[in-house]
Order: sequence, then structure tokens, then C-alpha cells
Amino acid sequence: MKPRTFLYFFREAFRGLVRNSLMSLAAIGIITIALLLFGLFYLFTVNLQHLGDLAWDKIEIRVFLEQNVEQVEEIGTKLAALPGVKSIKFIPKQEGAAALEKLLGNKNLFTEEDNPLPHCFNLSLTEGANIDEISRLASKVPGVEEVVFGQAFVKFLKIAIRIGLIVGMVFLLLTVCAVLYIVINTIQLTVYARRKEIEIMKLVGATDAFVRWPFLLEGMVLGLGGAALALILLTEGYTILIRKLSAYHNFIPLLPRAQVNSPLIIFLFTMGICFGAIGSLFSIKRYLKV
Amino acid sequence: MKPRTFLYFFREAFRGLVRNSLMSLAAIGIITIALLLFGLFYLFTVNLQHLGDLAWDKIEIRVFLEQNVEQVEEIGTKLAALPGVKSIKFIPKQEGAAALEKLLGNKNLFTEEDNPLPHCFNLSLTEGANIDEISRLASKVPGVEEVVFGQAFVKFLKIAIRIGLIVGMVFLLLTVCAVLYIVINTIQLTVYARRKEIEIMKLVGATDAFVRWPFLLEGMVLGLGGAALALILLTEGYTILIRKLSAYHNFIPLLPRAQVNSPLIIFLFTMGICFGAIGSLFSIKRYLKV
Amino acid sequence: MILTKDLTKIYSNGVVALEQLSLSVEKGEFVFLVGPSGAGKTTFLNLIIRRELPTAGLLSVNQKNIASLKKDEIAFLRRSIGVIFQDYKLLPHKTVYENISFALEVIETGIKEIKQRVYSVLELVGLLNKSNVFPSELSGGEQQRVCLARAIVNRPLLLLADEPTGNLDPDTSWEIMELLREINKRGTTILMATHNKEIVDKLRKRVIALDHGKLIRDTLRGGYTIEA
Amino acid sequence: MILTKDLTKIYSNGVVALEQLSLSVEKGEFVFLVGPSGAGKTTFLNLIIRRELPTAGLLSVNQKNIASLKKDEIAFLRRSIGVIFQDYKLLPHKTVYENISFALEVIETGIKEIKQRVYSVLELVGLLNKSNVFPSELSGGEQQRVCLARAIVNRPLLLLADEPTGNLDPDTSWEIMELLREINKRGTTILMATHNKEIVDKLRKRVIALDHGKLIRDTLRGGYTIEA
Ligand SMILES: Nc1ncnc2c1ncn2[C@@H]1O[C@H](COP(=O)(O)OP(=O)(O)OP(=O)(O)O)[C@@H](O)[C@H]1O
Ligand SMILES: Nc1ncnc2c1ncn2[C@@H]1O[C@H](COP(=O)(O)OP(=O)(O)OP(=O)(O)O)[C@@H](O)[C@H]1O
Ligand SMILES: [Mg+2]
Ligand SMILES: [Mg+2]
Repeated sequence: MKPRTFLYFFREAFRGLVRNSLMSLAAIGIITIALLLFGLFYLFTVNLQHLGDLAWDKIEIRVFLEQNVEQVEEIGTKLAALPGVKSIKFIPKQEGAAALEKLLGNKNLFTEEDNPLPHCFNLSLTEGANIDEISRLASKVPGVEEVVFGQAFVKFLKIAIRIGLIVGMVFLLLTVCAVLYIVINTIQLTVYARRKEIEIMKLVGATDAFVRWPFLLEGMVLGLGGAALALILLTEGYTILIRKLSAYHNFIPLLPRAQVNSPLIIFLFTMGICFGAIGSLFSIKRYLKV
Repeated sequence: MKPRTFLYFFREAFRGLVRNSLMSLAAIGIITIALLLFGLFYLFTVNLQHLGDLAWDKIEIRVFLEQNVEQVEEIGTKLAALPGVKSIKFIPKQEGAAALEKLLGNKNLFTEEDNPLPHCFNLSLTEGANIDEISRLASKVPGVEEVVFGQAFVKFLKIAIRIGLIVGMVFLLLTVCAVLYIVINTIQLTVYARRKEIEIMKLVGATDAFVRWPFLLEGMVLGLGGAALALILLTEGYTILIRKLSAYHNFIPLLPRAQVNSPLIIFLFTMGICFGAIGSLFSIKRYLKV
Repeated sequence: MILTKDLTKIYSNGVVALEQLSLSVEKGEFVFLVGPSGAGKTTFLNLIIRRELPTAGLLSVNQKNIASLKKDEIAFLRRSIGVIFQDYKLLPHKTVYENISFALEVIETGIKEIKQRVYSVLELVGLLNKSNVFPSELSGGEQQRVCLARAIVNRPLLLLADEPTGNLDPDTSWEIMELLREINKRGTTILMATHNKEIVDKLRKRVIALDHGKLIRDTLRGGYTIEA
Repeated sequence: MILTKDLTKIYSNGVVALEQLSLSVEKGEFVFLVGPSGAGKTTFLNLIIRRELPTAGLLSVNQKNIASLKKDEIAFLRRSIGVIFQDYKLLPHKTVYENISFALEVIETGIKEIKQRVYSVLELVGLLNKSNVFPSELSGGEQQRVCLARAIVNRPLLLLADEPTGNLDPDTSWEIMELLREINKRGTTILMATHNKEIVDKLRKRVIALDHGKLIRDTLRGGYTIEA
């Protein structure tokens, strides 16, 4: 095929879109919505993951030492060296006593000498560290009496985030399939409305490729249009959401727009254009048999 | 219009669907997917709400009494009478001491006489009770020293569920709009493919109503078909999910299928049929001007 | 039946299809509408069934001003007019039978009567054996005859025939013409746009000739051309 | 150019459209294909451009067996054949100019040549002033002439004309016939299905008559009917 024939294809595709503008708009609308849903899930999922990572930072393990242990510093070094431990903080038993007295509202419960409480280290963890493993290793360090962490809370958090992520991922995958299905079917409807044209083109002597190209380009443009619209709605909506949330609950740390922009662009355009192309090729096939 | 004309409309609608079966299937497919998304959000949201209600059950408020207080029973009665309190449980200071000793790994910390710990009541709450209000009222009961609850945890839980619900609701609303938009546009495409037919009918002397009815019914059937398919996929999928989850994590208490069935049926069919009808009426309008 | 006064139709793209046409057709007449390709014949018929609105001038059909009809009145008007469209306008997703019965369904005729009437017109146009076939499976002439059958099935007061013999062989054409004359004799007014010189010249009916949208001739027992 | 041997076409609904047709048309001939409505004329033309496949028998066009063509060969075959379809088959979303230029785009003609050629055929059929108009804005006869223009614009070896004068007035019809004769003189083989008795009788070309799918007459300088 000559290069200028491709120019012709582009012109044809463009004209086809314009002259069936009502149909084109409806198709772009449907594709936009489908991709919008995908984008929403994407944002939901990556932000949940981000939230989970941050929550990890807040988890601490408390390591209580045996009564009257002497090598406190040595133990501290060993604990700090455990894999997954970001930093340690020493809490001497005096501090612990003060905290307990405060909690119980009974100021003079312990004295310097009569303090049955142990020394304690607070370990803060790196992202995604294996808490159970760390606590097992820490409890084996000589001089360590007991390792405590808010097990119920940590379990809850882990599970909550895991469920959230699974739900997000499942929905994300479902929407990818849904988008594929919707785009293909939508383009099928637009091609169906123009099946006579395909027949006529073939009768005038056009090869399959010649008929296919403009439709292929049209399908891709419909997908592209849907992707572009969805992208604008998503990023603008996201920006507004960030602004709104930062005003009220600034403890929900959404990912900055810059960080979600490029994956969104890549995903939406890839899906829109590829699925549009697939939809065209798939739909046009049956009408080429003339 | 004669009653048998309506019979005719139904027959026409049916024939139209069958003779454009490719188009009908594509349209039903798109509508199914749209309603499926709606249904997924619905299930997600109601289950999250359910989970939130259950989580409430697990929250307890601890009410510590003053040292050596005497009217323990009286205080208990007062606490039990607070609005939002479901039940109370008395934990004498001996029990508290035993728990603390166990926690610190130091068996003989307190004696019967030398026990600086206070008596304690554990309050469990009714669903959705206002924790802050209860703890404020409880702390005013004479003889109460301090009221403690896992404030951070409760706050986290409350916020997590609230965010989850808001996200779910927002997505749910978005999908309703998306479904409306998708159904209307899909039906618009199917009507577009048959605009010539509408013109011919009008030229032969059909009134607008006469042309409209079969298309209206067709639109409703397309919506109905989509709804039925989506319903089957949703309820079957949900049943499988319940079975799978109850095998692994039986602590995630999903609502039983019977409880989500009827709202799903109502929502899906209402949306499918109504939106289908709206889409038909809306799309056919412009082609009736012949 | 049909009365026009300075009837003018200018399409939105500027084409003047009819210019100051003034004529009247009485009930029961049989009129040939002739003129070269693009003269405005189809346009005139389209105005009568109010597929198009006049740009200027007056057009009344059956005592009613076409331009001021309300929505449902248009439908009722069309039911009293049978039209053989130049491009047939058959419903592609309906069989031959259904295409014809549709014109009766529209006026809510009973099922039995529909059946009886459709089969009788199918017999008249010689297509009884094609009743369950779709238009795309018909030859050009067969489609044209289906269109004729549909136009006459509800016994209209006025029959507009746009080139009804364009795809028919001479023998079939004459059969169709006999049919139209028969219908005309029973009282139906017929307005037939045609290029068939032989038919026009033989039948010697009233001939209205258009050219470039203008009335150029209106003879009572005329031929296709002036000389004829 | 065209050679058939016992060519039979039975449509999927059981209609026997052609039965054991054996004939040959040489390069440069001008052949009229006549016969009543539904005789199988369009079917024969559709077989030649391989829109339909023969049920039995042989059909070769330009030395090539139609039934065994590959996909792209079909396209190339069609490019060497110009067709005036009975139902025109114009692309509704393309203007008159584009409808015609499309036949040249397909064979990747240069822009300049396309322009020049399209305007020259538009002039030939008398539609220069309608070049930017959509088919729906044309009269029946104008559409037919656009279809003719498209059929001849890439100077085909073989021209199939299915009722090319069905919607044309006698004068225009004769002009078109002059055009076809001119094209034929330059070497294009022409196969024209028609009901126009006057034209067939006057031109005295080879006449092939079909009836119910059977060849009933093949006379070299014939008329529309045997007696003629
Ligand atoms: N919808 C339209 N929009 C614009 N112009 C139109 C439209 N329909 C017809 N025309 C133009 O109006 C003129 C008259 O057309 P019309 O169809 O009335 O001719 P006609 O007499 O029926 O011709 P034919 O014998 O070829 O059918 C023509 O020049 C045609 O191109
Ligand atoms: N696609 C099809 N499917 C089934 N039957 C068909 C199809 N096309 C044509 N026929 C039938 O085949 C027979 C021949 O049709 P064809 O179109 O070849 O006739 P024709 O000679 O062109 O007639 P006309 O002069 O009316 O155009 C007719 O009886 C017709 O009903
Ligand atoms: Mg006309
Ligand atoms: Mg034919």
C-alpha cells in the first residue's frame, strides 16, 4: 500500500466519525464511563496500598527485659540488628512505672527501689516487615523476658488492608474485563449500523485491508476519546478530592496527583486504544464476507 | 388503542429483538456489565455496613472505680442504665491484679491487702452507640475514677468503616449514573441502527405512539435481559464467595444470600427496565420527526 | 383532492425543487406526472404526504392545509394515501407479508381481515409465493410490486405512485397499469410520476409536466411529450 | 470474457434463480439481458462479481474460475468490472464526489488524477453541480447516474449495468445509452439487464433472454421480444 493511502485512511476515519457524530458521541460516552470505573478502582487500590504502607510505620513492638538484667545496651544493639527493625527506643522501668501510675490514677504506686516493672525497648519497623518473625527472634535474645505487640490490632489492620486490597484488585480486574467487553460491544454496535457501507466498499473492489483500516482507526479514536475524557474527569476529580480531604481529615494521606498521573495515562490510553482496535477488527470481520 | 394492538406491540418487540439478535446481544452484554458493577458495589457497601455493626459489638468501655469505694453494686446499676450500654461485667481488683501480674510475667507482684489496683466494670455497647457520650456520662457517676476505652482503635475503626462506607456509597451513586448513561447510549446505538425503519413506519401512517411502543418494549427487554444476567452472575458469585470465605476466614461474616437477594432483584430490575425505557424514549425521539 | 397555489420548495442546500406550482387534482382523477430526472416530481409527492414542508405557497390535500397539520393528523393523512416510493422503502427486518400487513396494523385492522386482505393484494401483484421472504431476497421488480401491494392494501383515497414500473418488464408493467386503472375506476385518485413514455402515450390520461421545478404543461388527454 | 457452463444458482431459501445456463460473451460485445421480473438477471450479474457463489456449474470471467478465487483476487476482479447496481448502492455518508472517487481510491490512484477523472465522469452524466451533495439529497435518476459514473470512472474491462435507465426519462436514457455505446466502442464489454423495450429494439445488439432462470433466447441482433 502506498504511504498516501494511509493518509487517506486517516481522512476517512475522521470523516466517518464526524458524519456519524451522534453514534460516535454515544460510543465515546460509553467507553468513557467504562474507563472511568477502571480509573476509580485503580486510584482506590493504589491509595489503599499506600495507606497500608503508612500504617506499618505506626506499629511498634515492645520488648520487656528480665528483671535486673545488666547488658541493656548489648541487648539494644542486638534488637536493632534484627531484620525489619527500623529503629529502637529505650524505655527504662522508671518511665514505665510513671506511665502505669498515671494510667491507674494512683500517683505513688511504686518507689525507685520497689519497682517490679521491667525495662523495655520499643521497636519501630520498616515497611512490610514480618512482625511475627521479629517478635520470635527478639524473644530469643538473651535477657529478653517477653515480647508484646498489639496483636489484635495488628491482625485487624493487616486483614483489613489485605481484604481492601483484594477487593480492590478483584474489582480492578473485573473492570478491565468489563471495559474490554463494553468497548468491543459498543464498537460492534457502531459497525453494525454501518454494515451496508462495508458491503458496498467491498463490491466496488476494496480489499479487506482497505475497508478495515479506516474502521480500525475509527475504533481507536473512539477508544482514545473515551480514555481522554475519562482521564480528565479522573485527574480533576482526584485533585478536588485531595483538596477537600486535606481540609478536613488531613490524616488520610492520599497519593499526590503527580504520582498517579502517569500510570493512569498509560493504563487508560492503552486500554482505550487497544480495546477499540480489537473491537473494530472483531466486529468488522463478519461483514467483510461479501 | 385497542387491547390487541398491545399484543401486536409485544410481538413486534420480540421480533425486533430476534431479528437484530447480534445487536440485541451486544446491548444486553453492555447493560449486564453495567448492572454487574452496580451490584458489586451494592454488595460491597451493605456488607461493609454489616461488618461495622458487628465490630461495634466487640468494643468495650472500661470503667475504673475509686479505691475502696463501697457502693459497687449501685454503681453497676447506674452504669447499666446508661443509654447505649448493652451489658456490664464486673471485674474485681483481684482479677485485675492477676491479669497485670500475668502480663508483666512477675507472678507475685500484689497481695490481697497490698493491691493498689481499682475495681473495674466492662461495658459492652449496643450497635452504633455514642461512645464519647457514654464515657462522659459514666465518668460522672459518683465513685467512678476513670473511664478508658481503646480510643485510638475505636477511632480508627470508626473512621475506617466510615471511609469505606462513603467510598462505597460514592461508587454506588456513580455506578447508578454510569448505568443510566451506558444503558441510554447503548439503546441509542441500537435505535440508530434502525432509524430508517422508524422513518418508513411513520411514512406508512403510524402514529408516534405506534412506532414508539415496540421500541419501548424492546428497550425494556434489553434492560431486563441485562438485569437478569447480572443478577444470576452476582448471586451465584456471591454464593461462591460466601462458601470460599467461610472455609478460610470464618471471622468475616458476610450477609447471607437470602438477605441481599431481594434488594438486588429490586434494584437491578428497576434500573434495567426503567433505564431501558428511558433510553428508548429518549433515542427514538429525534427519528420520529418525519 | 389536491390543490396547490404558488407552491415552492427550496431544500436546505439551496436547490429549488419546485417553483410556484399551481394546480388542482380532483377526486377520482388519474394523473401522470412527467418530467426529466430532477424535475421535482418526487419532491411534489413528498410534499403531499408531508414528508417535506413547503417553503412557500399553499398545498392542501383533502381540504386540509398540509403545512398546519398536527402530529397525529399527519399520521391520519398518510393512512388515507397509498404511496409507491421510488426507492421502495420496505422494512428490511420484516417479511413481505409483514411489510404489507404493517400498513393495516397501523390502523388497527382485525387479524382476520389483515390476513385476507394481504393475501388478496399479494395475489394481485403476483407474489403469493414470496410472502415469507425478506425484501433483500427479492428481485428489484418484486420489491417494487411489494411496495405497490402495501400502497393499495388499505384502499386509500389517493394513490401516489413514483415510477411504479421502473423495474418491471413491459408485460408486468401493463398488468400493473391495468391494476391501477381498476383501482382508479373504483374511485381512488391516482398521481403517478413516470418516465414510461409508452404507457403515458397509450393511456391518454391527464399529464402534468414539470421541468426544473416549474409546471410546463397540463393537458387533459396528453402524451409524454407535447408532440405525442 | 464471460463463459458459463450449466451455471445454476439456488438460493438458500430454495429459490432456483438460474438453471443450467450455458453461454459465452466475448470481449468487446454489447449484450442486453432481458426477461420478466424475477427471471434471474440480477442474480447472473451478482455471480459475475462473485457477490454470490454458483450452486453448480462453471462460471469464468476473464479466464478465471469465479468459484475458486481467493479473497484479494475477488477484490482485483471487481476492480476490473464496473457495476451499475439496480439499487444503486451508494455510500450514504459520502458525497457524490466521494462516492465516485472511492472507486479510484481503492486502486490507489493519485489525487490529481482522481480529481480530474471524477469531474470528467460527473460532466458526462450531467451532475457536475451535485458533486458535494449526499445521495439522500438526490432524485432517483440522479442517484442512478452517480452509480453509472462510479461504474465507469476507472475504465473497467467489463461493465455490468442492471436496469441503468429505470429511473431516467427517455431523453436522459438515450444520452446514457450513447455514453454506453461510446464506452463499448472503446473496447469495454457491456452486459446490460434492462426492461426498456424501446432501447433494446432500436439498438439491435445481442439479446439474451432469461425466464425463470433458464436461457430462452440468444439472438445476435435481436429485439426485446421474439416477434420484434
Ligand atoms: N432531500 C433533498 N435535499 C436537497 N436536495 C434535494 C433533496 N431531494 C431532492 N433534491 C433535489 O431536488 C431536485 C428535484 O428532485 P426530485 O427528487 O423531486 O426529482 P424527480 O423529478 O423525482 O427526479 P427523478 O425522475 O430522477 O426521480 C433535484 O435537483 C434533487 O437533486
Ligand atoms: N438473496 C436472495 N435470496 C433468495 N432469493 C433471491 C435472492 N435474490 C433474488 N432471489 C430470487 O431469485 C429470483 C431471481 O431474482 P433476480 O434478482 O435475479 O431477478 P431479476 O431478473 O433481476 O428481476 P428484476 O427484473 O425484477 O430485477 C427471484 O425469484 C428472487 O425472488
Ligand atoms: Mg423522483
Ligand atoms: Mg434485477
